[in-house]
Amino acid sequence: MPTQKADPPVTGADFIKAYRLMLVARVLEEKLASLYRAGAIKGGVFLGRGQEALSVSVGIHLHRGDIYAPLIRDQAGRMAFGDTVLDTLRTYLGSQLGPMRGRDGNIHRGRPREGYYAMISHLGAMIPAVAGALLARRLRGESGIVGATCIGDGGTSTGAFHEGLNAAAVEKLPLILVVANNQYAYSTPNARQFACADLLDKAVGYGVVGHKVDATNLEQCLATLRRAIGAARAGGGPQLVVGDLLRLVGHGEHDDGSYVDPALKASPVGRDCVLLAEERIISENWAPAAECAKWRQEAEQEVNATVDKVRREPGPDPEDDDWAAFSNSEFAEHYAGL
Amino acid sequence: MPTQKADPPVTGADFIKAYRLMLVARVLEEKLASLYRAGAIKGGVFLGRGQEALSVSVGIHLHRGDIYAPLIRDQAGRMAFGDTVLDTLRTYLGSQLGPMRGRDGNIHRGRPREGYYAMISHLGAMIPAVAGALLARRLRGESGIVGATCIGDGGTSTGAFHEGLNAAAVEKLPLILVVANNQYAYSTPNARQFACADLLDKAVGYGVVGHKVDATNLEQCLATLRRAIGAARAGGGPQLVVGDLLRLVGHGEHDDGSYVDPALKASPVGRDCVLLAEERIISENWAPAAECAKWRQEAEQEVNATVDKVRREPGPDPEDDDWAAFSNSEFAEHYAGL
Amino acid sequence: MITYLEAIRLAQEKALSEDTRVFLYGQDVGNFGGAFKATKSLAKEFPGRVFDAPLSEDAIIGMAVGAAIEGMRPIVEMQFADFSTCGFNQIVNHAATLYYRTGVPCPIVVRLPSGGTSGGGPFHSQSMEALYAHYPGLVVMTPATVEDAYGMLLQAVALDDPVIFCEHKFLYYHLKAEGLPESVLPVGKARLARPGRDATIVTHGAMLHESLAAALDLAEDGYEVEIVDLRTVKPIDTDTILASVARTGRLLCVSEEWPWGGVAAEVISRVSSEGFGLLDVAPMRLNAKDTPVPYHPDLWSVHRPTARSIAEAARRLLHI
Amino acid sequence: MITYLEAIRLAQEKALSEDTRVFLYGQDVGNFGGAFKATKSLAKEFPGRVFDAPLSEDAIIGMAVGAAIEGMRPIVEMQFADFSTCGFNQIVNHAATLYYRTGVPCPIVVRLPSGGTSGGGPFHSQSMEALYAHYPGLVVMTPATVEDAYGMLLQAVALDDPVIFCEHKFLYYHLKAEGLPESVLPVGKARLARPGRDATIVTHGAMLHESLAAALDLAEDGYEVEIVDLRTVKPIDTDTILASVARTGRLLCVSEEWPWGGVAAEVISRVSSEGFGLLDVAPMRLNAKDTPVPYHPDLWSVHRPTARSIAEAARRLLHI
Ligand SMILES: Cc1ncc(C[n+]2csc(CCOP(=O)(O)OP(=O)(O)O)c2C)c(N)n1
Ligand SMILES: Cc1ncc(C[n+]2csc(CCOP(=O)(O)OP(=O)(O)O)c2C)c(N)n1
Ligand SMILES: [Mg+2]
Ligand SMILES: [Mg+2]
Repeated sequence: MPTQKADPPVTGADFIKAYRLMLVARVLEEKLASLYRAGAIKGGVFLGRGQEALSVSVGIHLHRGDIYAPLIRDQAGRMAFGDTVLDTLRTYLGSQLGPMRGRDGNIHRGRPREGYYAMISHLGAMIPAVAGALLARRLRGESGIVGATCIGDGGTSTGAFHEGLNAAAVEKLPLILVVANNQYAYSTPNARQFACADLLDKAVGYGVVGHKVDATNLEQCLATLRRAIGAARAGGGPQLVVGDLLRLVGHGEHDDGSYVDPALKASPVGRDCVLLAEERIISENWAPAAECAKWRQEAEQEVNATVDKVRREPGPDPEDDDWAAFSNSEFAEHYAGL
Repeated sequence: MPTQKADPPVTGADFIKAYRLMLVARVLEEKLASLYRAGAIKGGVFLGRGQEALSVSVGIHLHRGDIYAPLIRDQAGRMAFGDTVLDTLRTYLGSQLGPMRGRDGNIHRGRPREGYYAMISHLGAMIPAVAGALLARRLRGESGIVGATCIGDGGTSTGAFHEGLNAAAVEKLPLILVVANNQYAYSTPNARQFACADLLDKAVGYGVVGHKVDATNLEQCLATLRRAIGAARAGGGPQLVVGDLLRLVGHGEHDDGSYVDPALKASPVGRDCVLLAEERIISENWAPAAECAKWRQEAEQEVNATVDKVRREPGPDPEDDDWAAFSNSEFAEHYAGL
Repeated sequence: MITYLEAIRLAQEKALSEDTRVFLYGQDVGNFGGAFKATKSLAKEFPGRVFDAPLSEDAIIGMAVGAAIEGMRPIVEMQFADFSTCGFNQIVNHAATLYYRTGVPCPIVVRLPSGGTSGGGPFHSQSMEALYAHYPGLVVMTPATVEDAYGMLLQAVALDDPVIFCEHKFLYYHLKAEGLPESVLPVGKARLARPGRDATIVTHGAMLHESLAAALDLAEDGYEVEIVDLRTVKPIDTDTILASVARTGRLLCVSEEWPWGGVAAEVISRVSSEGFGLLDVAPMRLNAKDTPVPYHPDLWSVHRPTARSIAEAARRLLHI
Repeated sequence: MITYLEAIRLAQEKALSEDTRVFLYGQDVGNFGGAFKATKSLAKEFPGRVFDAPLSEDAIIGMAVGAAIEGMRPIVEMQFADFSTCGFNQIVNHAATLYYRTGVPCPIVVRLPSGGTSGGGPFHSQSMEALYAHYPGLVVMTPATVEDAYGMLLQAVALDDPVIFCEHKFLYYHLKAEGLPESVLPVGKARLARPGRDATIVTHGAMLHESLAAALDLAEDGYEVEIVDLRTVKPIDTDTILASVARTGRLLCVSEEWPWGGVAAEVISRVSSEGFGLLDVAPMRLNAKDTPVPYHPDLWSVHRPTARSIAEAARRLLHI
């Protein structure tokens, strides 16, 4: 689907800004994979390789004050929304100084106070939460604010997806729900996940606006998300964005993804959005190849330096933890009898 | 939506057969309402007044061996599927001889071994259960069998509706899901329940066939359900049928429904399907008015005689109950220490 | 006279009028005023702050969580406690874990019209307090009096932690009080509902009243039974329980929810562990039977503990 | 050597081959063989009887219920026990109530990969046995050995009642046995995992092995601790527990799930009520801490009971 007429063009500067964020995410995730193989990571590693263009396009169009609830494969969107290499590594390497203090990890990190929500694992669950946050903003009289969250093709089958999107539609909330259809939910192919011709067909059943995008194409992603987020911001209600792509990596780093159909890998959805974006930059003469290489080096340097720093940071100390699930710590009981 | 060309006509005999079942349901429910007011009923009373045409059209096209999971307002469909005035009254009046033996009541009655499922209250929950039953039949090599269940406009907002219908669509199961859009879920109007233009718009998002019907019109209901059930039986996968109508009674007998918009009552959806059917029978000369009156009298006689009989039956005796939730009664524990 | 139900309505009215962060969300809570009329006229009184939700328990709780993160104080109503199973995941995995995981509290109140009434049946009668108390991070309140229904609901709204508010339907209409309380015990504090010396009954919710009736019956035989109303089942006020058992030496726990892992089991486990020396005889529990709640009134009245079965159990306890 | 995980796979293979009513349904259980490979190669071996479900826990359980009504014997896998909250309603309100309500049993097996592993975190570590045991109508199995993983899963499939099968992920790979058992104890029977005389530890699941290790440690000090492996937490074999406490007079309950209303609380409540005179000293319990399960290995290893903390608790119990 080409960028619509009315849309202003995606400029080279826009494109490069997004590309550099994708690059940091890509380089960082490559490092995470190698740290995983080296046994240096606490917990599981689930990467977003191949999904950077779609993901970054969400984060990059959000403003401070907006709400963003990223999911498993949104490292690029997270970077665009303001997460850092440092916070990422602190979480994966189990530093006490990370935003989750060792209590939760990795893709579950967030800073809810800053509009950056910390996903729970149960897929779909963030959708009503973002809807509720937007409802709260409306009740407080704030406008022009949006909330975005992402979900996979598998996640569209959850009751939470349905209930959350429907409730947001009834309230006409400025929710952007981005479906990254990467063809598989773990090993389960689309054919075993849903029976509609295209996940976009769901939009009409909720009475929300639908947008389709080739998610390997950064320009399309940027333009589509700009349009969708703009429409939500302007009061157009929920926007369902469906992007087609392929997960270019296993479900997690423990998985070789051998079940992925080779025909899909060879098809247009199997293209690498980072490579495509780099080729585009060079072919449009927005920057020379050497500049792209330099950006990658810079990213690598930042990532490596941060790894070195974080590895020297202490892990959480169980003796220091107050082991309280309540914010009113006097409610914590210690089940003595010991 | 008129009956489609290819459909054979609904004959006078078909129509009358359905009408008489509707009439029994209507008369029986009128009796339930008066028994409720007299304090003779155990538990709540939720009636299907105004929904008989749609409901009966489901039950009447099912065969022995099919599966039927009726919902709150399906007295007419139940009668068509083979439930009896006797079982109905035994449940409402708390007879020990009813199919639920006092353990569950009223709209929750069923005989699962006979394909007549006993709904749980949690709306949407019967959809995956019927899907699973159909899967079981397929695994056992049975074909030509269908399963039907009903849901309200409110029930379409449940996660169970979404997950159940989607899973059925993926398996291409012969499920008929009938949505009775009676404009309200308890007091909640459609406008606060969903944002799509029509609930039928959901069909495409599940990749299932959709059918729309004016549910005050018995002929349309019969023709549409015959078509939908026939399509499912022939291997066409799940069929979503959406009927528009109005609940002509409170949500339950405790409720006066004063929140119902008078404009809706005066509009086409507010017509009484039983009256319309009777008028049609007379105007088509399928039977004279006196015959219709006689049918009503016969229904009243059966209902009244059954009430008299059932009122003399014993209620469940707590001393006789084995109070075992397990079919392996040796697993029941009695939490002694007393 | 103010009913238990009206106290709940008035508490919500007060919360709405005093705190602009409060809003009400749930099925039919708007113009209709709720299935039990616990929010009657509030939509009119507080325009735009009391509104109907779709039939979507999971979304209702999930939205409350999001709103709470943004600093609001949502009160959500489940039409019946039993339907909270459909919002269970958001309660136990999102609301309950948020503070521990992120340091951001989740001040939501989930109102659960709870417990059995005649003819309610398996899906409109459940007492789910033990279920929610098992999960870390949830305060579980079970008010047994009109005063507590009012005072504790206001406390629940003021708390930063998520509160499961188990209001008992059996008490809605026929429990009445002269007026609203000026003050309320602190959150988590139990109340000595009746002083005694011969045995302690620990109970909560509607079972308080069955227990009080049983105590009257036993008093005719000369037994003075002390009754502790837990008020909040998480946290549990173990000190007040132990102090009572120290006086009486005998313990009967009475709970309407199912026995396995219920409030009674938890209390007996605490007292046995922390107050073993205080017990003169084996502690006893009396719960609902371990089956779904039967719909027929004759079965139901045997399924849950009643004044009669409590008095019977207490007599056995007293005669050991 | 056969691992605990392989025993589960082999039990399913045997069930599929011996009973045409058995089928497997769950996320990724088909060609992929399941997230943990508990169904590896079964889809190929039993064409059309092992298949992938959409990401829909509620539908998965609901479909199993419907299939069971029609006489099948579905085994469904939740990818992690923690995700069963999304199918909670179908489990507790449909499967668990069906027999009581209608007289038609509901022979489904819900496999829950349960319990903590290093780095699992709040949503991939939960022990949900107490939750399901609270509801009437569910058999809750918690096999702790390779032999039981195999034998009990076959029993679960043969049972007419719904079974929540809590298989412990911590035991999947490193618990091994020489071969498969010829026989298995009856459903609901506990096992004396270690004879002793000084104290009784009642435990289940992965905690059995921590407890056994603790017992070895204590044996070095001359204490002989008896260990009861519950095997099934609903029903609970109270007789075997009481017989052990009768021998030792001291009781420590060790459970990985949360304390409030957990297995340990239920066991202590039973023993206190039914075997009060057998107890020489106050019974004790040791559970996971009452917070979500932390993801960092250093926090996690303190969050749940371990051989060390069990030995410590037992020493205190022995020294009272
Ligand atoms: C409710 C729920 N069930 C199961 C899981 C386990 N799980 C984690 S990721 C995953 C696959 C997700 O697929 P999809 O939504 O397509 O996202 P993708 O991994 O492809 O990005 C599953 C089944 C979960 N996280 N939540
Ligand atoms: C999951 C769930 N939540 C809430 C309820 C309470 N409840 C019973 S009927 C009803 C309204 C149903 O509306 P609709 O689906 O439109 O059916 P109708 O009553 O109009 O036939 C509600 C909210 C329920 N039964 N199940
Ligand atoms: Mg996917
Ligand atoms: Mg309706």
